[in-house]
Amino acid sequence: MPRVLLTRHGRIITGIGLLYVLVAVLIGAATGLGLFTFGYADGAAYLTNDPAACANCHVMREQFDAWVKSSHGKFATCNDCHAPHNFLGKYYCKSRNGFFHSLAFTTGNFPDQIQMHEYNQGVVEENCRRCHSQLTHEIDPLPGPNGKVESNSCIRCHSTVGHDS
Amino acid sequence: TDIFEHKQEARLPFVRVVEVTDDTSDPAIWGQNFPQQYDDYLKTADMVQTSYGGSEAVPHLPTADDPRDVVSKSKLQTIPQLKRMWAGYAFSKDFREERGHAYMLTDQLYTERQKVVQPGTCINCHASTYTAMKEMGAGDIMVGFDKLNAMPYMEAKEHVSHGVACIDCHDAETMALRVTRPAFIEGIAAAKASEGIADYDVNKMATRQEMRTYVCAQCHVEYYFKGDKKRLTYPWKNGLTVDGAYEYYDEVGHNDWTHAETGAPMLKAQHPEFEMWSQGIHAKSGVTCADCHMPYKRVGGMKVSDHHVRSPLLNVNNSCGTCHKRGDEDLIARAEGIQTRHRNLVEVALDALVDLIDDIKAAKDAGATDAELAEAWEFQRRASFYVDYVEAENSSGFHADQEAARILGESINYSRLGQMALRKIKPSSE
Amino acid sequence: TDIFEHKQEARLPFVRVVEVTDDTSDPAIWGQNFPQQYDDYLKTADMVQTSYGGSEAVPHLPTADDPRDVVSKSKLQTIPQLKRMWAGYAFSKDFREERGHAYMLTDQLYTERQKVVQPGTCINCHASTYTAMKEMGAGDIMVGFDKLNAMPYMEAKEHVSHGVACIDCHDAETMALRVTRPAFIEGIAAAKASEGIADYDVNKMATRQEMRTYVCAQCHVEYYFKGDKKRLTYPWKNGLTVDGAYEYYDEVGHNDWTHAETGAPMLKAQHPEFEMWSQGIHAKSGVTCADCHMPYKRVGGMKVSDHHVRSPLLNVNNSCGTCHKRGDEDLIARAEGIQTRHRNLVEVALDALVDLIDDIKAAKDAGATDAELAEAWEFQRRASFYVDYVEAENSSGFHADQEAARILGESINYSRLGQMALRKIKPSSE
Ligand code: HEC
Ligand code: HEC
Ligand code: HEC
Ligand code: HEC
Ligand code: HEC
Ligand code: HEC
Ligand code: HEC
Ligand code: HEC
Ligand code: HEC
Ligand code: HEC
Ligand code: HEC
Ligand code: HEC
Ligand code: HEC
Ligand code: HEC
Ligand SMILES: [Ca+2]
Ligand SMILES: [Ca+2]
Repeated sequence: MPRVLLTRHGRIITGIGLLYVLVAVLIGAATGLGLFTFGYADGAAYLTNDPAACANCHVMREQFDAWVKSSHGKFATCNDCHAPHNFLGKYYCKSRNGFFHSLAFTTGNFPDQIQMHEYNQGVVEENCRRCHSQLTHEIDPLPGPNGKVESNSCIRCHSTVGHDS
Repeated sequence: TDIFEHKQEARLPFVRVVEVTDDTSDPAIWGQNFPQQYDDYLKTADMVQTSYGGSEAVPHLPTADDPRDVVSKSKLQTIPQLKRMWAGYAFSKDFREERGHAYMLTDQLYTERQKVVQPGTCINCHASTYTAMKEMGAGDIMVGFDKLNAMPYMEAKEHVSHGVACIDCHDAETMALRVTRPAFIEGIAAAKASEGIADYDVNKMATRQEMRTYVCAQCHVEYYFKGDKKRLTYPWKNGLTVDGAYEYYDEVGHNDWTHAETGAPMLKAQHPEFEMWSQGIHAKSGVTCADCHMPYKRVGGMKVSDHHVRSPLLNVNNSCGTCHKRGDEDLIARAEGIQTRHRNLVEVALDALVDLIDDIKAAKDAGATDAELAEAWEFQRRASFYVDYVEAENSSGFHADQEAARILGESINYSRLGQMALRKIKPSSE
Repeated sequence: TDIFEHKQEARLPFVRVVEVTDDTSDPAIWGQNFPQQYDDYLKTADMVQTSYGGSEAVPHLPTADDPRDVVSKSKLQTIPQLKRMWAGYAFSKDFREERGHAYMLTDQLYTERQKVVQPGTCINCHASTYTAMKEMGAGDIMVGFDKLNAMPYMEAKEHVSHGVACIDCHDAETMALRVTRPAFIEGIAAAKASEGIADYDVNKMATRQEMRTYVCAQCHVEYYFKGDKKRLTYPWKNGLTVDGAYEYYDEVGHNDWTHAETGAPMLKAQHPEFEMWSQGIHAKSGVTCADCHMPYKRVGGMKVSDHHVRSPLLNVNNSCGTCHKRGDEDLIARAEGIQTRHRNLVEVALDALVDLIDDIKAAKDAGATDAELAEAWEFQRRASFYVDYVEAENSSGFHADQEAARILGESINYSRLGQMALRKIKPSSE
């Protein structure tokens, strides 16, 4: 069952569909913008786990500097929070973000005050639980009304744990 | 964004030691499965005062009519204008600072407001009525609800034995939040309809996030008793604002009492915490009642919701601290700054209302006819409902500071226009 | 909290291509060293409207008296009650929506308010006066300040050649912020004294954070011309509230004009952005004018303060987004929600004031003596100053929403009490 996600432009793309696009781009089927962008803007940074790699991008600098000082600086790297931890998901996410961020970075088409969007918020939320499931076990997940399972969003209250930026 | 919708695999996190069913009303039994929540729940018997809220324990000499040895402060003494505002209504006999959930049943039973015969309707928000309604309705709470409302209070109270309990907010099997109050189920549907959302079924359509507010909104709202069946009803057909409620009461032609000094047909407003909250910036930001009044607390390796429901100002670090990274003193100072400014304007509005009451009374004594007083009465009714609405709201303006001040400004205007009406010179703006 | 920390890191290495000294007033020269800031600074000539602010370009047929081909909307037309409120005062002739800094000098020169002879004092906030004051005072700006105030406007204007410029806010050598306006230096010292802080020297004692507000507060404040030397003075001896300012004017017995319809001795309030901001939650949270009106912007790899000073609602992502991680639409909706509620209450207050003016005029025409009108006059003076104070404040309530509504509530009360006074029945609350 392909996951439906919303791009920042509001276009609906199914995860699988997008994955093909990205794979195509990454495997270099096209020598066009995609590959150029990715290399040029060091989108490959997404494929490593080194926070410094994220900070290659000066626009990630703020978060990096804040992360070093944050309560998680010692415990969690960028990707511990920002990348899924199952194999396919991880590389899907990384290539997706790597592509969009590289593209945005190259074209300069992104806001000064970067904000995390729905897809990535979901990724982060799951990672909070990955590490804190013990602690939050009793409060989360609780079945919502009508048996529907909804979790109480962590970052609604803890938005600053990773980096108060 | 919709991070709240974020789904997860259902795990059954709870280890149960006793069985709890949809018929188990006694919280002590639920408490065996959830001792932490139960212990905190019992703490609502504590009485601690804040600058404008909480509650102060006042010793009371037990009498035959009223065996309570501790009560809370009488607001009729701390805010003398209230007696005049409610002249002729039961509230002018006894109105106290509200206190913790542990007292809801006894405080209702022994208030002098019971001297006038009260309907069973009262019990809806002062007891664990879910199982009682189910029994009376042979499984259908709506039927039980109607029966409960129709009987006299003293009879209704025999059908209940606890204040609000676990079962009133939780599904026994899943522990999920759920709404059990018919009046809220109908009220919120009416409110949603006014926003163009038809057939709203709160227990099916509300998000978990919204339920963290709705379980409280079952009771912390403005209400009235509809028709001679005394059906508990929330005036939300025209939306959740004070203007919508006033409009509603005019449409259905409802009056709560006739003012003893002026003869005006009056309306009483009660604790519209949910409605005022809905007009504030926290509501716009998705911050729920439970976020502030039942913040998470860490207990060993666990996080639980603090079931010691109370003033957040007694617990600012957990309540406000996660979202507002500031010192406790600073956070309390912000809240009290808002409350102090609010209280000062309430005084202005109440004084204006008392002026109007004095003037209508004077005109009446001087022989003015009802026809001559009609316009001034309408202004009294409006001014009184508006100031009462924010005064009865228990956050002292905090839940929606700008809106509360706006309402007070309008109330002041109505009181003064009422005085003017008596002086037979109509201001152009009317 | 450290929402500010990351900004501290934005300090830039300054590469100078031309020399700029404490006598260089021409921003174009500074601009060679700082082209980015200069380009943005020039953009304040843009005219873009928001729901309640910004400014709309209105074509104007150039005349001999007024060569401007574009002006902003006349508020006398959009808010008709203003003409009545200011009857007999120059403001009732011409009062427009304010626009960007680029226009400050011309708009002041060509406003019809110049038809009445104005003092040089006016120029203090409409031009780059720092070097002018230094020259006139032979190095001492205080001396230059007194001279500037004492001369007629048309003479004073010959001593200046730019609107507010770099040198009015910056130290030429270090580019650090500094205050150059004597009236603010004295005013803020008086305000601090009222808080128990003696001998406050703003340029020595203010933090960088505070300076990000104070440079704006040099001009965006309520003011009056003291004595026949027409000395520019800010009424802050009793603090920064509207009540403190009113009290101050009563103490020094200052009146701005006599109301043409009622004969009351009146006060005019002007743009108290700084004072209102100081009463709001953003000020309490250390959020400065520059944070919202000159947010950082990314230029290549660098961050610079956007010198295109304008409505933050034209730039919400940079302005609000730094602290509120929400979509632009949501942020604009929050601000406009506050502004709409505010505007509605302003209407109520203005209508009440017009009612009072009508009534006093009627009584006067009916032959009432000044002695008989005295009490009503006092209420008109107060009601008018209070509503004018929030109406002249240009954020439409946003800078301090609860306080603005509080002030309007009091204004409504004063207007109605004034009408009552004429009806010779004194309400008890007075
Ligand atoms: C402990 C978890 C955690 C870690 C570690 C973490 N982040 Fe985040 N990050 C978050 C959360 C939570 C948000 C959402 C903040 C919000 O929406 O208010 C976020 C948001 C962001 C955003 C969107 C812009 C913003 O600041 O809101 C960027 C960019 C970002 N993170 C980059 C990074 C980088 C780069 C690193 C490593 C140097 C990092 N993050 C480490 C949790 C984390
Ligand atoms: C190629 C330069 C670059 C690199 C390297 C980079 N980022 Fe980003 N990142 C960006 C840009 C540009 C944006 C803004 C995207 C937008 O808003 O359209 C962004 C946005 C984000 C966001 C918010 C995404 C959203 O829209 O929800 C997160 C989270 C984030 N980055 C984390 C990371 C992490 C973690 C790393 C390292 C693994 C990283 N970034 C490396 C350029 C980069
Ligand atoms: C890689 C593992 C990991 C991830 C991912 C992670 N945390 Fe943590 N977190 C820790 C550890 C380890 C600590 C320190 C020990 C402790 O308090 O449990 C900690 C501490 C905390 C604290 C207490 C310190 C503070 O900042 O108040 C909070 C709250 C917290 N985490 C919330 C979150 C949230 C919310 C997320 C997701 C946005 C998250 N964590 C993601 C490992 C993680
Ligand atoms: C409604 C606000 C709220 C939400 C939602 C929330 N928390 Fe918390 N969290 C708190 C509060 C308050 C505390 C402090 C509890 C204490 O110290 O008594 C806390 C404490 C914690 C701690 C322990 C900090 C310490 O003292 O070691 C962790 C870890 C944490 N939360 C993670 C999470 C995760 C993961 C989620 C999502 C599943 C989450 N929180 C959702 C409010 C919240
Ligand atoms: C953002 C935090 C916040 C939210 C959300 C909130 N409240 Fe409050 N509430 C407060 C504060 C602060 C007070 C003032 C307490 C005091 O004066 O001691 C208060 C006071 C109250 C009181 C009176 C308490 C007392 O001590 O007398 C009641 C009842 C109440 N709130 C109910 C609600 C309900 C019901 C909701 C949801 C519809 C709600 N609150 C939402 C913060 C909040
Ligand atoms: C819609 C729910 C609801 C109904 C119906 C209701 N109450 Fe209450 N009652 C509350 C809430 C919420 C409070 C606490 C907030 C407050 O005191 O304003 C309260 C507080 C009280 C108190 C303590 C404070 C005080 O007023 O002295 C008494 C006594 C009381 N109610 C009596 C009654 C009586 C008698 C009736 C029936 C005529 C009644 N209640 C009907 C919800 C309700
Ligand atoms: C069944 C009705 C009912 C429900 C549901 C309910 N309350 Fe109450 N609440 C009351 C009554 C009645 C009182 C007053 C009790 C008294 O004064 O004897 C009260 C009192 C309070 C007080 C005042 C405590 C004090 O010290 O003054 C707070 C705060 C409060 N409730 C918050 C909440 C919150 C938050 C929720 C939801 C999590 C909630 N209530 C749910 C009926 C209810
Ligand atoms: C007035 C409403 C109300 C009452 C009464 C109430 N609860 Fe809760 N309870 C809540 C809310 C709100 C939550 C948070 C649920 C969520 O976030 O989905 C909660 C959560 C819980 C949870 C989940 C873990 C946690 O702490 O968040 C348990 C278990 C629980 N309650 C047990 C009880 C028990 C046992 C009682 C009776 C002694 C009780 N509750 C009475 C409102 C209530
Ligand atoms: C779950 C998060 C959350 C909690 C808990 C919370 N707040 Fe807030 N608060 C917000 C948000 C969001 C805003 C809106 C402004 C913003 O976006 O920062 C806000 C705004 C405010 C404001 C400015 C609005 C106004 O009315 O002037 C004050 C003051 C405030 N909060 C105080 C408190 C206090 C005191 C508490 C605890 C009783 C509290 N908050 C609890 C999130 C929260
Ligand atoms: C938290 C953000 C914030 C802060 C801090 C702030 N303002 Fe504003 N200001 C606004 C908003 C929002 C508006 C409304 C703009 C509109 O209606 O388009 C506004 C409006 C104004 C206007 C009218 C602008 C117009 O477009 O007509 C002026 C002048 C102004 N502010 C000056 C100041 C001064 C001086 C300070 C500091 C003393 C200050 N502001 C502090 C957000 C802020
Ligand atoms: C204390 C500083 C200060 C002084 C002194 C001052 N102004 Fe202004 N003036 C401002 C500010 C700030 C604005 C923009 C805010 C506003 O328009 O409310 C403004 C706006 C204006 C405008 C454009 C908007 C309008 O009112 O039509 C005119 C014209 C104007 N002033 C004329 C004058 C004249 C004439 C004088 C002298 C009698 C004067 N100013 C004295 C600060 C000042
Ligand atoms: C009305 C006041 C004002 C005027 C006029 C003004 N500035 Fe600034 N300027 C500021 C503020 C506020 C800052 C932020 C300083 C800080 O954060 O300490 C600033 C910062 C700067 C900086 C530091 C880098 C940065 O962008 O933050 C430079 C360089 C600068 N201004 C140049 C100029 C030049 C050149 C002019 C004339 C064209 C000028 N300024 C006019 C208020 C002003
Ligand atoms: C030397 C006096 C002076 C200083 C210093 C000053 N202003 Fe102004 N400001 C004015 C005047 C005068 C106007 C009105 C110009 C006009 O309408 O012709 C104005 C207009 C504005 C406007 C309205 C723009 C619009 O589109 O309506 C804003 C916003 C503003 N100023 C903000 C600021 C901020 C922020 C600062 C400090 C960084 C500041 N001002 C410093 C005198 C000043
Ligand atoms: C430098 C940080 C900062 C900036 C920039 C900022 N805010 Fe705030 N804002 C805050 C803080 C801090 C509060 C107080 C509540 C809290 O602690 O979150 C607040 C409160 C608010 C509130 C609730 C208070 C009220 O008056 O109801 C609103 C609405 C708001 N901000 C909107 C805005 C808008 C719109 C802008 C841009 C024009 C803006 N803010 C810019 C930090 C900021
Ligand atoms: Ca209380
Ligand atoms: Ca403007």
